[in-house]
Amino acid sequence: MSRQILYLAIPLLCLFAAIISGLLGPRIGRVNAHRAAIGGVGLAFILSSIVAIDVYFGNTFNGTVYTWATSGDVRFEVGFLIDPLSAVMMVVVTFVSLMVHIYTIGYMAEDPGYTRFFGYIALFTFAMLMLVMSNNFLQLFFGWEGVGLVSYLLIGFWYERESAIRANLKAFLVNRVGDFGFLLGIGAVLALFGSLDYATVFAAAPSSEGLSLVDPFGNEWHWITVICLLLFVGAMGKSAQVPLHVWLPDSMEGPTPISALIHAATMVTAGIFLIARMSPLFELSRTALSVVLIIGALTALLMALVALVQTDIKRVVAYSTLSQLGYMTVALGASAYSVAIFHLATHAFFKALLFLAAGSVIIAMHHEQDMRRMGGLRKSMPITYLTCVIGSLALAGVPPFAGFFSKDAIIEAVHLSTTPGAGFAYVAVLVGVVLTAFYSFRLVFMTFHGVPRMDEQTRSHLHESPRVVTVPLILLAIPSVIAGALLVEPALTGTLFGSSVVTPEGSVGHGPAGALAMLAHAPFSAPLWLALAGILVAWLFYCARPEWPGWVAKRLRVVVWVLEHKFGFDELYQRVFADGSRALGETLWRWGDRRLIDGLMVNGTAAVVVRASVLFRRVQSGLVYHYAFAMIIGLVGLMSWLLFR
Amino acid sequence: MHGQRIQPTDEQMSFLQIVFYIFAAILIGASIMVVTVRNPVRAALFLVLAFFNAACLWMTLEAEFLAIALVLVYVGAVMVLFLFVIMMLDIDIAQMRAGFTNYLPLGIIVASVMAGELILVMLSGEFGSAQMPRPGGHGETYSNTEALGQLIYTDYVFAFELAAIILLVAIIAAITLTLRRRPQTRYQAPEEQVRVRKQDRLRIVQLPSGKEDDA
Amino acid sequence: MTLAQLNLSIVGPEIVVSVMACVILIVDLYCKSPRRAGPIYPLALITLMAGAVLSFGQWDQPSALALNGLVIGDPVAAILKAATCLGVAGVLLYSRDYAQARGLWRGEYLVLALFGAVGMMTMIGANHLLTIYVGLELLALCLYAMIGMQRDSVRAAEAAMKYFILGALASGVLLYGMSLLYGLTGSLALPAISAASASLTLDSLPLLVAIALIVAGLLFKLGAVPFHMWVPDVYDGSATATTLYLSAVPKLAAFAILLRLLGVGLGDWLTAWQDMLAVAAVLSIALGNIIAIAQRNIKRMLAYSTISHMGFLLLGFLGGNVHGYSAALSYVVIYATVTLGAFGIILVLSDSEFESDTLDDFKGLNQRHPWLAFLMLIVMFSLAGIPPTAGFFAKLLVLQSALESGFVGTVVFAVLLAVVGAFYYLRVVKLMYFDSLDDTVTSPEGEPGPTPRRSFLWVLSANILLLLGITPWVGSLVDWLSTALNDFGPI
Amino acid sequence: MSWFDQHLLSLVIWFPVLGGILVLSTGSDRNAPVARRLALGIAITSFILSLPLWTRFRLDTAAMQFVERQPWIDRFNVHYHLGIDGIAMPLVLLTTFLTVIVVIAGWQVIRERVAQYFASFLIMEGLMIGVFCSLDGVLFYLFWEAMLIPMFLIVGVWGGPNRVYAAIKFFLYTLLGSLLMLVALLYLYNATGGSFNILTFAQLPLDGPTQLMVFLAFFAAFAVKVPMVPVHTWLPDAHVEAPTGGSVILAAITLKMGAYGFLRLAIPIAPDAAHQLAPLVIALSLVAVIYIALVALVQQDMKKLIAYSSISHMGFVTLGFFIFDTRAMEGALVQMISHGFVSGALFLCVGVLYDRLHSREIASYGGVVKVMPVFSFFLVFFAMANAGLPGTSGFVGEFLVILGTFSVNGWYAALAAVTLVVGAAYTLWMVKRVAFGPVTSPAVAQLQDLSGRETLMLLMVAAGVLALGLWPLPLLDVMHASVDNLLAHAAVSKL
Amino acid sequence: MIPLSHYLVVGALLFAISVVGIFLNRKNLVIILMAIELLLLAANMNFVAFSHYLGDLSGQVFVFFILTVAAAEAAIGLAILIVLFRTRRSINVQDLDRLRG
Repeated sequence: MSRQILYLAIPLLCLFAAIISGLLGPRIGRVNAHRAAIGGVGLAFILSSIVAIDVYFGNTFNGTVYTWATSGDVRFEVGFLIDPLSAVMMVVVTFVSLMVHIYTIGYMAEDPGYTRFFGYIALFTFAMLMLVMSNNFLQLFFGWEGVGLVSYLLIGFWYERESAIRANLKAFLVNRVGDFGFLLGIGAVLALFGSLDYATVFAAAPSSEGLSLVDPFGNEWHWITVICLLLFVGAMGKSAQVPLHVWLPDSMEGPTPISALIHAATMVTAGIFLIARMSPLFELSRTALSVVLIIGALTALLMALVALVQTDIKRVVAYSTLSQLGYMTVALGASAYSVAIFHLATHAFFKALLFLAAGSVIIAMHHEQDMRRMGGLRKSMPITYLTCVIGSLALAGVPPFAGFFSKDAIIEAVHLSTTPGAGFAYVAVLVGVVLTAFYSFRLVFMTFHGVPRMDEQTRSHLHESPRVVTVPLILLAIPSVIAGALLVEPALTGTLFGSSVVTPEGSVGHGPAGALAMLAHAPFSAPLWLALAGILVAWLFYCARPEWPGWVAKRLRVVVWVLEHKFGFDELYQRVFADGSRALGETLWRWGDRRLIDGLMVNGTAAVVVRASVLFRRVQSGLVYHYAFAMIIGLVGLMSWLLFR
Repeated sequence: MHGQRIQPTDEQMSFLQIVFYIFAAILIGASIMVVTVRNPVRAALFLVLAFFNAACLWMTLEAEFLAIALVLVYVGAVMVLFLFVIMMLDIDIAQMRAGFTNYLPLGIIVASVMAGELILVMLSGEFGSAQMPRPGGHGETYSNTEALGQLIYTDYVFAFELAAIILLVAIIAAITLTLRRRPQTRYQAPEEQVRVRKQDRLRIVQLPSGKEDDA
Repeated sequence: MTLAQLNLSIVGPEIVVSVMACVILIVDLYCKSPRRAGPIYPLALITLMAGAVLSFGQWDQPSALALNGLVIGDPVAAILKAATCLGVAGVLLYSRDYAQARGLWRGEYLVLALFGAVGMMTMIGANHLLTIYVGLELLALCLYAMIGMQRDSVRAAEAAMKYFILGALASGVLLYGMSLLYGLTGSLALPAISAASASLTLDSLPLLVAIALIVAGLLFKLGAVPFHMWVPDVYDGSATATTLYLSAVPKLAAFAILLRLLGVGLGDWLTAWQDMLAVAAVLSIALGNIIAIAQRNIKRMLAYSTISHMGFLLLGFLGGNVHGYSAALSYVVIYATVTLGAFGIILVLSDSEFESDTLDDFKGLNQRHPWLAFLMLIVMFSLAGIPPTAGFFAKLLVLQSALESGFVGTVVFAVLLAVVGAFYYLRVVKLMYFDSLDDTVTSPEGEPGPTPRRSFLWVLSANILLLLGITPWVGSLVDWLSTALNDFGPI
Repeated sequence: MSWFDQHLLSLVIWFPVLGGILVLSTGSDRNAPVARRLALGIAITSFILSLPLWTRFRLDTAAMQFVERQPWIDRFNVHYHLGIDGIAMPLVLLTTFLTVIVVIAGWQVIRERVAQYFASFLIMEGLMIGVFCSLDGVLFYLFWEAMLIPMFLIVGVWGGPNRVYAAIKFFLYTLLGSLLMLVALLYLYNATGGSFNILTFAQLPLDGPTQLMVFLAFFAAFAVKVPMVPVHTWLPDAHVEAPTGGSVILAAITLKMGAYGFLRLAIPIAPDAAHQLAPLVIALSLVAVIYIALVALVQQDMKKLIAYSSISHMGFVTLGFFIFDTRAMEGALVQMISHGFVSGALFLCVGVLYDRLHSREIASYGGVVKVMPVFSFFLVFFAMANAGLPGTSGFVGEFLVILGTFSVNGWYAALAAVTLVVGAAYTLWMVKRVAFGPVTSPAVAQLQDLSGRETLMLLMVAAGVLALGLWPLPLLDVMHASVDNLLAHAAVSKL
Repeated sequence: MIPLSHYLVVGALLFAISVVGIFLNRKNLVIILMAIELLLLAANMNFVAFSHYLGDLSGQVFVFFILTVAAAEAAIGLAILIVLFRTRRSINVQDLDRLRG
């Protein structure tokens, strides 16, 4: 029971923090607001760590907090499932969140929406915790939408910026497309299993494998595949997989801490988390896994390509996030669920780091985000520079940084996978490695090296960010370096997640299992060299030979054009879905509602009646012989009818 | 009922038949003239003719009192009233015809349809001589008037009283509708007459007596 | 034959009213005074009240014949006679100011109104074709004269003339039908006619024609299509006081003769007239409601509305059973009450120079006279048959009885047209409540318009609120009215 | 049962009606403050009066509770017969609750004919409750139609520029449907051999074609009221033109009367026809969900947008009913309550803006959050609830309906779930254009944030939305027995 | 032998003529009034004939009353005609069209 209170306390602390700082913020003042928020989230982090340790010792939990609703024979409940998977997620979420909170004090110091911001991120932490701690689909969906809501609010945080409020609407709607699938998936789960409880569903899943569903058109569907695909649509939305990725780059309109917290470290990984959670189901459907794999590979590759041509510092990081999410999805598709979560965790640290570093740069540059106007910042911002390089190395997968272990494990897992489409995925992830290394160091070189390209006034004011900014950077840099090495073994051997994630035989690989072994093996495997090659090319392009990029761009004009237009997804969606549905709505309204129903049927009837009225009225001519005539005709009519009927 | 029914002989019948057809033909002809003739005075006279013939037909039906009443009431009173009004209103007859013929065909069609149907029905057999034979005539002591009177003043006394009221209403209505009080005309004022007092009628003027003549 | 056999007490109300009418005629002769209202008005009211009381006293008596079978006294007659007297009294109450302002308020007018009432009561108690005819004519003659009495009005004269010609035509048709019926059955008394149905079937062509002619005549009296054309012109042309008289009360009598002739006399030949009435009902509802939409004059509008209401009334007769008749009875009683109220309001709003008879005169009434507007609102919703007004229950009853007799299509049609009808009633409400009293209306300083007599307003309100107020007790009313028809039939 | 229990429903119905008449009697606008206070007092009292309906409600039975039955029209066997079950009870409470809100909403805004305004609402409250409580056909019809009169006046007297058209359209549209229902009721009366008892109707064995006709007649009435496509066009007009309170009541309660009618009359009386025509109704519902949502997307007028959104949401309700699944039906019922709160609240929000700027055009606003943060908080909150965000009441209904539908037919569920996207699109796009962005005009810059009164009323609704979203169990518990009973009844063919 | 039907045919013809006469006449109200008299005559004709053939006097009594009423009716009709003429200076049927629509 006391544990239950502990579990309950973790999200609720964040919720209270959110309410106090967000709703009461204007009353209690800025300092108290951030104190409340940081206090709440910090306490949540500490408690999460305690829970994690507790779980490590085998004290898992699965229980109900309260019954949300009952209907028919189904009970909808709110409850917690505390197992290694959720414990890891809780720690990651609360830690990154805490860091972001602290960082925000500095980053948002001058913003009028300071307290509101704290309210949002604390609320976000609450929702994310509800998501990861859930023991059923309903609560999962609650958290899922909750984070979506906060993401919406935060992207549009600077509500006066047209681009921001466009982006947040877009993010919400694209996520809703995912939720569309997700909700139907939940419906399918309920229809098949009669319960939304994970444990019940997973227990029943193997026996339902052979069931199929016949739709009204006579097509036969494999139930589990239907469920998995629908759930994956949800994951695609949240984890920004192609083709539902379009919202994530735009979400960079939000303040940078948000980009770090939500759009890099936590929320976008919810989809990955979801599929890892659902691993017992996905394992039953090869079709679904194959789809996951291919979508993931496509995302990893295409987004990395787009990242090459971005000039906005945050967008580079954003596309890299997309690409890395693709990696995680690939891992899921290869049934290497634990690897995916492993990458999720390491990625959370170094991506948050990169974002915060980028944010630090942006503060220094007075909210200038274009890398073409930066350069040579390393001298004035040493800490930022250093931590950024660490993050980039981790991202590029250079040993012994965290990213190396997780990414290498993914590549290995794909290599070993027998899921249809694995061959393509393997090529994609290998190419991705080069590209990742290239664009991440392109960022580093363009920003911190070379000649300064900013205007005079900005340059004169350049200085390192305050401590509230740099401390989180440093704190995040530490796990970015060591987390991989620490976690790789338990993650790959399955001890980290225990039974909470299915680890099919041979999915993770029988290669070197320990961190040291992996490091030793690294020089003999392709990824390391590919990464280094990428870094080298970046150095050549942006430090040694700055004229090359322009030359290459000229030669590959078409390619660059395509990449700069991000493969045309945005335009397509804008034209087809946004404009299309508006045009359709307009047509339906004008023609359907106004012309056909109102014009023709409603007012038309009225008009006919009025016309008839005017017409019949003329019969009443006022002339008495007409009246008499009518009477006589009526009489003759009556008589004839009676006589001859 | 008074008197005995007497079966008519065939000769009488054939004579009656001739009389009937003659009067009926005149009646119909006169009626047609009433509604078609241009001059209202003539129309009224044709109506008088029609009434006379109708009265004769009624005679053949042994409704002597009604036949007499028809002539007395209608011809003697109502038609005179009609003529009186026609004369009084002095209407320009010349323009009274226009447009009449336009509607005549329609009128003829409607009339013939209606008359056709009615005649068809009347001749449909229910009222043939087989179904409803002509009853014999009444004896000489029979008085149609007396029989009617008996009925009217006993069985139909309520209707009779109502008829009286109707006539009263007609009187009131006709007077109120047509009586115009011209300012210059002098009327009796019964309410004033009743209310009158001696002082109003007779003013006693004290004349000084024994005065000398005015020159 | 003794006096007791005549059963004179049954015609007591008629006797009282007609005798008093004569008395008033004489009194009027001697009390004429332009300044004082004179005693005739209270006398007339007292007479009518006495008539009502006398009639009402008979409502629980068993049915009985009087005056050698010319007249029948039964509960329905008692109720209708009482309602007639009360209705006429109401008419007189409402008309007074209006008629005085127009010089109509003369002894003759009151006397004619009373004689009209006698005519109506005669029709109500009729058990014989002759009684029906005489009563009908008595009423009709009074009405012609009353309309024509507004001698300086071109419109009134025209209305009187039209009514006269068409009314006479209808009487002729009715008479002709009666003559055929007489020939076929050999009798003029309704029970005897009814008894003839044992031998006389509908194969008889003359019978069919007789029925057609009689139905046509009755439909004219009701004002049902296609014999309706006099209604709007007469309503419109008459002085509003007269319109009130001829629109409200005679419908009771018309209902009664319909009931007597069709229900008793021709009751066994139901199949012959049922369909005719259905057609007439449908046409009346349709035409009345549709043409009313185009009206700008509220009197004409109400006239067309009357036509449609008579269509609804006919629905009650379709079944040819007591159930339906009682529904129709409720309908006609409620209808008369509504109509009294409607014209009553028009009368209140009119003053000596101003005829408040166009729709625009009702604009913004809520601002001028919220109470009157509210009353008019009730009237309009009652006419439209919207609950909780009494008009709804009236419709409910007749629709139910028609449905019970299997006229589903007719009922659906009627109901759809009721929606059309609702439109023009709503328009009046709209004018009163939604529109404001703007420039179009004569009184610029928002002068309150005519101020009706307080007592008058009380009566008017009571009359109209009755429509709303009976809702909780509507059950008792309906039950009561239907018990009146419990032992209805030929004696 | 105590005397109080036996007459509680009558009390809840007639107290506000009599109260309304009392308010009316305060007369002219000079007494406006008295009228306001009196109205508020009556509204609150009737809300409190209605609370025992919940607390004394027995969850374990599907039978009618708080039954009151007295003969009314003997000749037709009409009874004054009241009673509620788990379907009706929440709607009664919703009505009494929202009337309080509406009275608060009209507090300062209505300056002309104040007494008449509040009286109309109070009278309407009683009549609407009467609809939910009636167990007699004539009584039901009486309340059903009588309610039109005050609504007609509210739209017409205190409405916008095009109010006359809207009011008349509203009235006639509804009347057309309900008269057909009247015919059906009369028909059933004859068929039962002389009873207007709705519960007797439900037991009446009817043959197939008859059921079809009866069902269609009811359908005409209820579909108009709900409203379903294609007889929905009165709603945007009426909503737009009505004063804020009118829109709230229209959206929150009157639409529910139509949906309620399906459950109380159409389905139990003609279950076979209901099953037979279910595909049609479902198709219309789905059309409502998608077609209307698309139409809502392009509206330029906030009220119109919310009105269309209402139609779309009511599509969910009818969908849930005609799937004939426990979850779907309960979901639909929750959706009814939730929609009452949410759409009502959105109309209140629009009203708040309208009171300030006298424009409902979306284009007139922009950047409102800058000057009205508290208001914008509520606006976003209710918008999210409208978009069906979990944790708000809007989610519960949609969720249950989609789940229930999926278990019957996945494609229906998929089509219904489109609302997740489009529903969010139109709602949030409106919010975006109204609340966010740069402050567009000096008029907007002058706007005052919510007054205490406005905050209070929005807060009350928000509390309801949140409570229902986080813990719908109590509400669902009320319904279980009745819904199960209804579905069991509908599952048994009468043929 | 004259059968009853022949009298009835006469009555029917009178009825048809008078009825048509009422609407055929467009100029003179007086003639319409006369047509009405004819109409009543048609009914009377039937009554008298039936009365005779049925051997029942009540038909004749009816006719008696019809005659009375008809006289009253004629008086009132003519009175209205005079009123109309005084206000309108015309008894042309076609002029009688103020009230319409």
